[in-house]
Amino acid sequence: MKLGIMVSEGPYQHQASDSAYNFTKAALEKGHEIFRVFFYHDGVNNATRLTVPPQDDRNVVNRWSELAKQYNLDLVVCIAAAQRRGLLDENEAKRNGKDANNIADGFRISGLGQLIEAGIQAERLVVFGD
Amino acid sequence: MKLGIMVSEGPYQHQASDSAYNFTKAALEKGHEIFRVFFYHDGVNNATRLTVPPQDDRNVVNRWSELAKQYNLDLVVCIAAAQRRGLLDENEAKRNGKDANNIADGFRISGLGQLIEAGIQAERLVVFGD
Amino acid sequence: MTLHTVNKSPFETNSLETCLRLVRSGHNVLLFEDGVYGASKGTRFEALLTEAMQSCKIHVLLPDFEARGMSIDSLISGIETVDYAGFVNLVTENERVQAWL
Amino acid sequence: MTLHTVNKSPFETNSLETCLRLVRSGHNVLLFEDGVYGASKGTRFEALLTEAMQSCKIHVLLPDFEARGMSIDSLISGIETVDYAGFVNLVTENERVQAWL
Amino acid sequence: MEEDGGVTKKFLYVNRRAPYGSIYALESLEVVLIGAAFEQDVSLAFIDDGVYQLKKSQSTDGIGMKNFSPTYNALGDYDINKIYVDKDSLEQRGLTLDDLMNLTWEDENDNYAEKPSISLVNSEELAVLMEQQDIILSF
Amino acid sequence: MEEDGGVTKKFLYVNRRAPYGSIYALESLEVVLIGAAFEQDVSLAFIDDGVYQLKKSQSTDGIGMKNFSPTYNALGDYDINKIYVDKDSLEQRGLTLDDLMNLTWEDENDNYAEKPSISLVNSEELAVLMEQQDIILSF
Repeated sequence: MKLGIMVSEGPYQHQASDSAYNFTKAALEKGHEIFRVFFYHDGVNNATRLTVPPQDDRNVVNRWSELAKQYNLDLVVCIAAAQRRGLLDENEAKRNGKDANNIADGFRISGLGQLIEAGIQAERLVVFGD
Repeated sequence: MKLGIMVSEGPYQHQASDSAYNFTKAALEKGHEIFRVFFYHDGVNNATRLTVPPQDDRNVVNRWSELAKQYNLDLVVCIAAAQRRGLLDENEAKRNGKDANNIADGFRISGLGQLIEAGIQAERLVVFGD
Repeated sequence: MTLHTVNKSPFETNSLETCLRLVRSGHNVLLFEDGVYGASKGTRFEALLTEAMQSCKIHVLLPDFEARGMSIDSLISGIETVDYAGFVNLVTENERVQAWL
Repeated sequence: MTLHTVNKSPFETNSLETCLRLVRSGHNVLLFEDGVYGASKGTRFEALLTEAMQSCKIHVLLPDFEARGMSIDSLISGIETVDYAGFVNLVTENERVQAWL
Repeated sequence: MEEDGGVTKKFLYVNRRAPYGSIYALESLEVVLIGAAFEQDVSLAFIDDGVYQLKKSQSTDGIGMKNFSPTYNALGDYDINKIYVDKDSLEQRGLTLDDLMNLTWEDENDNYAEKPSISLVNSEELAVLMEQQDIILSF
Repeated sequence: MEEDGGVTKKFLYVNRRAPYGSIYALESLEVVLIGAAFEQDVSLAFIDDGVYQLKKSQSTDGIGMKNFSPTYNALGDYDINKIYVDKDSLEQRGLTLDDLMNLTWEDENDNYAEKPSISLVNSEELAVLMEQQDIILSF
C-alpha cells in the first residue's frame, strides 16, 4: 500500500521522529511504498547535517538519510517552516543572503503543496507529532 | 536585582522564547541586571543565524542578538544540547569536522556548568519552557 | 473503520479522553510513546478503557511499553500488543488514521 | 514566599492542578501564555482558583490574556492583572520562582 | 490539479491547540490556505483548546506576535466553509458561538447570499464527520 | 568552586515528564550530574509523570533509544541522595515504591552503610521542601 508520513517535531526533543522512523522502516520492510515523508513545524530540524549526537546515542538525521538512500525515499522539508527555523539548502541560502546552509543528504526543501499532494496520492497518511 | 533566565524551547514553535524575551527586556528596562540567559533543550535553536521569518512577523533570533548588544547580555547556548540539535560555532564545527556553522551574533556556546553558575550567582532564576 | 493513535500520557494531557469520547464502534485505538501509560492496570483510566473495549479494540505498542519498564502483567486485560510491523498493519487495515497529539 | 508560574491551559494539561495542590499559604501564582485560559469565569477551574485565593494571590499576564481575545469582564473576581513589568516585580518580590511547565 | 489526476478526497484538518502558546494553529492555517488550491473537499474541526483559535477580539500588540486571527475570515473566499466546532469543548470553556468570530461565505448558487461557515456539532455528529474523511491532518 | 566564592545554595530539580516521549528527563539528569561538581545542596523531586523516570526494568532495545535509567544509580556516588517522590503521583499511577529502582548511597559517616536515596513525600512535605529552596530548575 502507498503511505504518506508527516513528522511535526525535531530530533531528540520529542519521540515523534523516532516513532516515524521506526514505523517507516517497518512499512518498507513489509513491502509497502512510502510516497513521501513530509517534515513540518519543528520537524524541519530533522534535516540539518550539523548535528553531533553523543557516540552512544542514535543519529536521527543520518538514519533518515540512509533510509532515503536505501529505499529512494522522498524526504521533503516544508520551505515556510524551514525558513522560520533556520534550515536552508544552497539555493535558499543564496536567495536569502545567508552565508551558510545546513541541509543533510537525502532531504529536499519544497512547498506545503507537497503535503497536500501526499494526502491525495497516498492511501493512508500517518502523522507523528507532540 | 541580579536575575538568571533559562529558555528551554526553540523559536516560533512555542511561546517560551517570546515570553523570555519580553520578560528580560522588561527587567532590563526596570534597571535589573541579567546575569545570563541560558539556552537549553530545543532552546539552543534560538541561536541560529539562518532563520528567515516572514516579513510581517517578529525576528526572534535578531531580537535576542540586538538585546545582547544593547545591554551587553551574556547569551549562553548549552554545548551538549547544541551538538545534538545541530547548532555550532566556528570552533565546534572545526572540532567536529562539519563544513558549516550557524551561530548568530551575540550568542556563545559553553557547558552546562554555566547554568549552575547562573543559579549560584543570580538572586532569582526564571525558567521559560513548554 | 479508523485507527486512532494516542501518544500522550493520559495523566498529563486530555488526548486519550477526547479520543475515547469521539471514537466509534468498531474502531481501533493504538497507545504508543507516552500514551502507553494508559494501558496499565490500577489507574483511574482502567475503567475508561475497559468501557471503550465494549465496542472498540485497544492496542499498545510493545516496544514503547517495555522501554518505559512497564510489564505485560500490568496490562489491562483485553488490550492487545503490537510491534512496529503490527502498527503498520493497523494503518493499512483501517481506512484512515487519526492522530490525537 | 514563592512565585509559581503556569503557562499551560488547564484544559489540556495537569500543570495548574498540580501547582495548586502544592502551593503554600501566602504564595503567588502567575498564569501566562496558554495558562491564562484558567483565569476565565464559567469553567470548572473557577472553583479551584477561587478556593486557592483564600490563601494565595493569583495573577494573570494581561498581554497574554488579551492576545487570546479574553476580556477583562470574564476574569474571575479577585485575580489581578500584570504586564511584563509586573511579572518582573513578582519575580523580585518573591524569594524564588517555580515554573510549572 | 491536473497532476493529481482529478482525484477529489475528503480532507479534515483537526485543530486542538490554543493559538500563540504554540505555532500549530498558525501553521495549520497555512496548510489549509495552500491546500485550497488543490480543490479537495475540505473541512476543519476545532476541538478542545482548538476552539480558542476562533475566539473574537484577539489582540497581540502586547506580546509582539502577529495576530493571525483575521485570516480565518478569508477562508470563505477560498471556498472553505465547512467549519465544525465541538460543542462540548466550547461549553467546557464557558464560551458560546457568540464568543467566536463570525465566519461566513458567499453562496454563488444562492445569489451570493452570505451564510455562516461555523457549525456547532455534538460528539456523535463530530465522530460521524471524522469517519467520513479520507485524510485527517492533526495539528 | 572557588569562582563562586564558596556560596552554597539549595538547588531543587523538579521532574514532571515521563522518559523517552521527550528528552527533558535525560537532559535534566545531565544537568544534575554536571551540577554535582559545584558542591551545592542538591535535591531532586519527581512529581506527576516524572515518577515514571525511576521505574524499574526499562528496556529500550525495541525503540532504538539509549536506556539512561541506570544512570540514576550513579547519583549516590555523586553525593546526590535526596530524591523525593510525590506519593500522590505514584499512587495515581498504580505504582508503589517497589516499582521504582532501588537508588542508594553510602554514608561515609556511618561506616559506608548503604542507605536508600528515595523518600516518599506527601503534598504537604513536598510543598515545605520546595519552599526551602533557593533555586528551582523545572524540566
